[in-house]
Amino acid sequence: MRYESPTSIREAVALMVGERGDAYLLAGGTDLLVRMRGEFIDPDLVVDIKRLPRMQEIRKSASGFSIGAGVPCVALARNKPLVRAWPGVVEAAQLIGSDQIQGRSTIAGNLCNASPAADSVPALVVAKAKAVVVGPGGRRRLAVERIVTGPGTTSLGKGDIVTAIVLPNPPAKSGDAYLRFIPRSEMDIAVCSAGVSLTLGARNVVKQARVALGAVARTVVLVPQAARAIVGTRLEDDALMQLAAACEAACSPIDDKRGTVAYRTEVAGVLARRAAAIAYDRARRRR
Amino acid sequence: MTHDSKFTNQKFNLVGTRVKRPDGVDKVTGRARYGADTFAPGQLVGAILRSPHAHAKIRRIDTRRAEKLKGVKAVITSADLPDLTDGDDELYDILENCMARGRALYDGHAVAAVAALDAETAREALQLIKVDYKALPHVTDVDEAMKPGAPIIQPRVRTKDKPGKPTNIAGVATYGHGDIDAGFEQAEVIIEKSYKTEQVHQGYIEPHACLASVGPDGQGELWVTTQGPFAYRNTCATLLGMEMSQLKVTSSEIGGGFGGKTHVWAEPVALALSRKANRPVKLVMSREDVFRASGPASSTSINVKLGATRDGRIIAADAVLRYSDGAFPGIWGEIGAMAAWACYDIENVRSVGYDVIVNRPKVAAYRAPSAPMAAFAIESTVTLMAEELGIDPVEFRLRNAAREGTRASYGPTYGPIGLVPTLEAVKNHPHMRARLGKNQGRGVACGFWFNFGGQTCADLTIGADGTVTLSVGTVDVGGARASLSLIAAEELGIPYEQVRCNIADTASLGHNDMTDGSRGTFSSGMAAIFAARDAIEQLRARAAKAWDIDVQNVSWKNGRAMAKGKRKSLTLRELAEASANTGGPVSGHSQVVPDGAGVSFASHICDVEVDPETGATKVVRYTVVQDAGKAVHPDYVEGQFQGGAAQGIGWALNEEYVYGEDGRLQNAGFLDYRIPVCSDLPFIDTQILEIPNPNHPYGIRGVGETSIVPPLAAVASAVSDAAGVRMTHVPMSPPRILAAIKSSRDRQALAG
Amino acid sequence: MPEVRLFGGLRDAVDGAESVRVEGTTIRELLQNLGRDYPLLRERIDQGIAIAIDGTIYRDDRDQPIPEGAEVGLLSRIAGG
Amino acid sequence: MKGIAVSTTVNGDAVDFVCHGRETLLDVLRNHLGLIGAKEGCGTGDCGACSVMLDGQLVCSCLVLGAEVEGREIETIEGMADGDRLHPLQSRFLDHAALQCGVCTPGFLVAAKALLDRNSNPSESEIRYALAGNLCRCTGYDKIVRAVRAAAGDLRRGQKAQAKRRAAG
Repeated sequence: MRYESPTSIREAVALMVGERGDAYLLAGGTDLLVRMRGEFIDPDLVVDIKRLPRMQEIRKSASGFSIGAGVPCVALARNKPLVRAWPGVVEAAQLIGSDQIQGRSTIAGNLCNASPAADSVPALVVAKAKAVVVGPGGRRRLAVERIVTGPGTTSLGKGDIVTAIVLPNPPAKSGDAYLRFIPRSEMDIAVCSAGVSLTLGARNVVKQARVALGAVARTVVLVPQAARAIVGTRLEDDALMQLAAACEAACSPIDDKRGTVAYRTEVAGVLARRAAAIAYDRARRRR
Repeated sequence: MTHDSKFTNQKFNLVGTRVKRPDGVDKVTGRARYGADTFAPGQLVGAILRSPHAHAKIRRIDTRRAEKLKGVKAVITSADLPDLTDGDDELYDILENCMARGRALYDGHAVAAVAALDAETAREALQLIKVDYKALPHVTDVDEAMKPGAPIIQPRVRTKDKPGKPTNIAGVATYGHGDIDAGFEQAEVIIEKSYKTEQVHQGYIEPHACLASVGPDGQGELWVTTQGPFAYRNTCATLLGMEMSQLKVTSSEIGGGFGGKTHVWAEPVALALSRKANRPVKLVMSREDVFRASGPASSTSINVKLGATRDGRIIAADAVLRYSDGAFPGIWGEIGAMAAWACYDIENVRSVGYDVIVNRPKVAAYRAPSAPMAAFAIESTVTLMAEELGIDPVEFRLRNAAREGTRASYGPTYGPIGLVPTLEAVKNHPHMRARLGKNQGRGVACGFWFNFGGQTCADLTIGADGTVTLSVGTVDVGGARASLSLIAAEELGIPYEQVRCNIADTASLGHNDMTDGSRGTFSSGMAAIFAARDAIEQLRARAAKAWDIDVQNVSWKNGRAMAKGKRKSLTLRELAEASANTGGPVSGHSQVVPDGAGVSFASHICDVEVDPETGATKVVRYTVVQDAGKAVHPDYVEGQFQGGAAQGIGWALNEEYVYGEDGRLQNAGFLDYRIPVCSDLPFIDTQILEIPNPNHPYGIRGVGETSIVPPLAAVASAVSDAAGVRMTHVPMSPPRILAAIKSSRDRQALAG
Repeated sequence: MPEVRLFGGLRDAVDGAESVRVEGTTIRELLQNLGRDYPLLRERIDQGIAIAIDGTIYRDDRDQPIPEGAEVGLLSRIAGG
Repeated sequence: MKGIAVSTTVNGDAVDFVCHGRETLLDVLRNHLGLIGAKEGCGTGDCGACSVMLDGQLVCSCLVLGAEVEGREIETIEGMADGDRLHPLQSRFLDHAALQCGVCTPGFLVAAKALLDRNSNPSESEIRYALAGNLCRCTGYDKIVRAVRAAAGDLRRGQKAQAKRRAAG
């Protein structure tokens, strides 16, 4: 296995395009090395992107935030403006593994690993995050929900590299939240999860909302019906029950070692309700 | 408290103090050497190819391409481990478990092995070995394996009728006394309940690892993480056709065992690779290997029937316990049947244990093996009965508890035992009066373990400066060197710091049984006492010689020889310095078979909080009360209590082997085999009771195992109290709890 | 002559009897005589058993005397972790 | 197979080694550099026994490729004591009997130090979550949490005393 650590994006793309065998990108490595170890993959080339320029930066601009693909999750929580703007996204990133994993794992890697249970993805989806993709065809921006096409598969082509995740500035009076269910208090993969972002209008009525669920389908799913269930409400019990019902209806999970169809479906609704309540509370407090 | 008071007033100077362990600095600085931490010149890396099938015939293994790969120095199959077991079935099973012989019996069964220059080459070589399997029907569930028509795994196992038919039931054992039918006739309340527990693993953090070296002269050395270097030596030497004295086994520091390192797994393979390559071979299991191919504990299926009178007396008790043994016959069901009713004084009692062969890895001991599952079923039912009768569960247990003179359900009549004192302590514990919050519940349960002694010897040598080396043959799994040094220093009357305890290799001390059955401090402690006394005899004789008086007139006190009429005493150091001229070095020795380990009891209290919407359970408070006989080093006694409780909590809530329809293990890793993490647990309060064991000079009882017995039931009763549903399937994972809550609601809705 | 009570699977070796009577003043003597009288039991004894004398279990010590009128039991040898 | 030459810093010392592409930092530390304090409990980042610091960040060395550490700074358990003076965490682990088998101990110490370096007064809950990536199967974590709490106190007192001395000097 060859290991390369290019210092320009062009070089990285060329390496990926030029490899005849199996080539993989290494960002945090917390999934890649586990898959190598388990012999699920046997790379001929690993391209480490951590030494590319701007990979390690979180940049704030007028339009929002750009999080480099090499930024470890732990760095998100240390960025105060980001925590204030997107607490749900930061919390989701904080849930990816232990402190040790946090020191290496990245949200770009979490996205590109294409697990339906990826913690950061529902939060990014409801935050309308975009992935910056650089490849042989140049640079483009894609909504994060357009990256993953199924368990372990993405829409990215050979040589395409996600170099950053971009988040907009949150609208006024908005809030986001992410919750997942795991059997232990730490160290597990989500059995199911829910991300909610919402914006309030006059009298704290929900004006806009996005609800996404994780680990209940082949990919993270955005559930517009669930969002509609709370738009125009102040999250009264009835609205929350309708939100949960819409979420349950959107679930098509599998039975596996981590959970059952019935369990995932029911708890996804519970988490969506709870996440919505947190997001609502955050939105109310925010000017 | 009613117990033998013979030793209660024994005064100790050192025993019972919390000294620092002698191996501590090495362990906090990273210097301590465990199984994988040693290196030999020219060593190769060993690796094992494992069966991907739960049950298969192995038609052919083609190793030619692997042998030709550059850097590969040896490739072996079962052909390189000929059968030398001489008709000993148990030994043959160990041999076959180490390396499949024409058939693979579980997912992960070793099929071939290689030794190569490095890990990368070894990995490639494994990929080049081609095995032609014919998959056979498999069965992994204990109840399914007992059904007529289930795939037969061990054709040599037959039913008892003549002519015997092949069966997966390796044994049936019945224990108990009285007249069960008459007992249930008299019972005013009868409760019947069925339970299931899933397979769990000891989960020691250090995988199995060894460094093996065998030369063409038939001499060999094995550095290995083990609970029993002598047992490993004997087994490996026999399987390899070596003379026992020619194989020196050195136990490394051990990174946890809990019973899982009482059995050889890959060690004979490492030795065979080394012999073939004529070079040292290091073989380290991956975590996946550990889960798939070392010995987990049984999964079980248990039925309990309990009969009591309205005034709270259990008068009839019956249990049928089915334990999976893995792919080879075991005695785990029988032990479960023996332990089942041990906490109670019951006139009419029976337990029937079934040992069942399934296509899973060979079961090994796990801390009080077989007792926790039985206790889960029985203690849960006992609590149900108390609730049914409207009697406090602790009070109900006290009314029925075994005590001195009780005929134990497994046969013998108890001597002085500590169950009632642990229950009294629970009754009076502040934990029992603490208020419970919303969605919280409390459970109480008892536990029992046999404990045993076993073959033990110790050497105690006195250096020229009067300091002492104590050599023992029981592996130190968690602080025993400190405890044993305390004991030797106590007996000699010298400071703790002047004794250094050392774990001997098999060439340096006589045979010692393994560190199992909670015997380490009990047995080696006894051997240390007698070895010290042996040395004291010699020291007195040396002093007598120096003073030219009769040895009868010399006494030993506070680390020195004294005699009437002698103003000056002789210190250990002075006697040691003079030893060259008084008869040579002084060393004490003892060998004992310290039976009478003294059975052990514990009672636990558990508080949990259950999220009724997700079924998630959080243990919010936990208390362990256990009889230690005499706590030699209280820190490590507490540590045993806490560690066992934590393992039991993990077993109760989240740990389980998950097998697919294909008979393959789906969660062979710490990600999905969920042992408790730090944030899952509260502080675990402990209360040590000291009810001296009359069979030990210091009153010591084994303390290591009992603490894992009560938690399954304690947690289950707490969950039941919090969520209003009785859980009968362990682990009580969130999906199982939520499903139970929902079906209980449905039932109530129907009833309402 | 002590009455030896048998437990568990050991009863199979004596045709299901709950107890047998056999001479013996020590564990060694007792086991020798049991093996002589019940060949199937000898197999089990060789594989490893334990003797309970008045409630104390002996797994290895064969020198232990058997007092007059003692309660004696023969049971399977347990394993530990 | 062609090796990859790497120059790095381990516990303040410049170190060179040659490794295969697939070898992890843990493999390198243990098999090439003789630093056996980091252990492989799982090889998949689930147990924390191989914890080390990489450029000041707590990581599992089993999830870092050896080739990645070119030019970086690594700290391991072997570098924790100051000469013959144990770090307060090491001393407190011994005082509190916070280890039984001890195989997880180096990883716990490295992770606990990472916690105390950024939070000198962590609550019980903060300690428990910070150490959730380190599995211990012997202790039930009770004495580990107590030892970390005690060491945090030692360090705070030490810093106060130092500040006082500085102010006085």
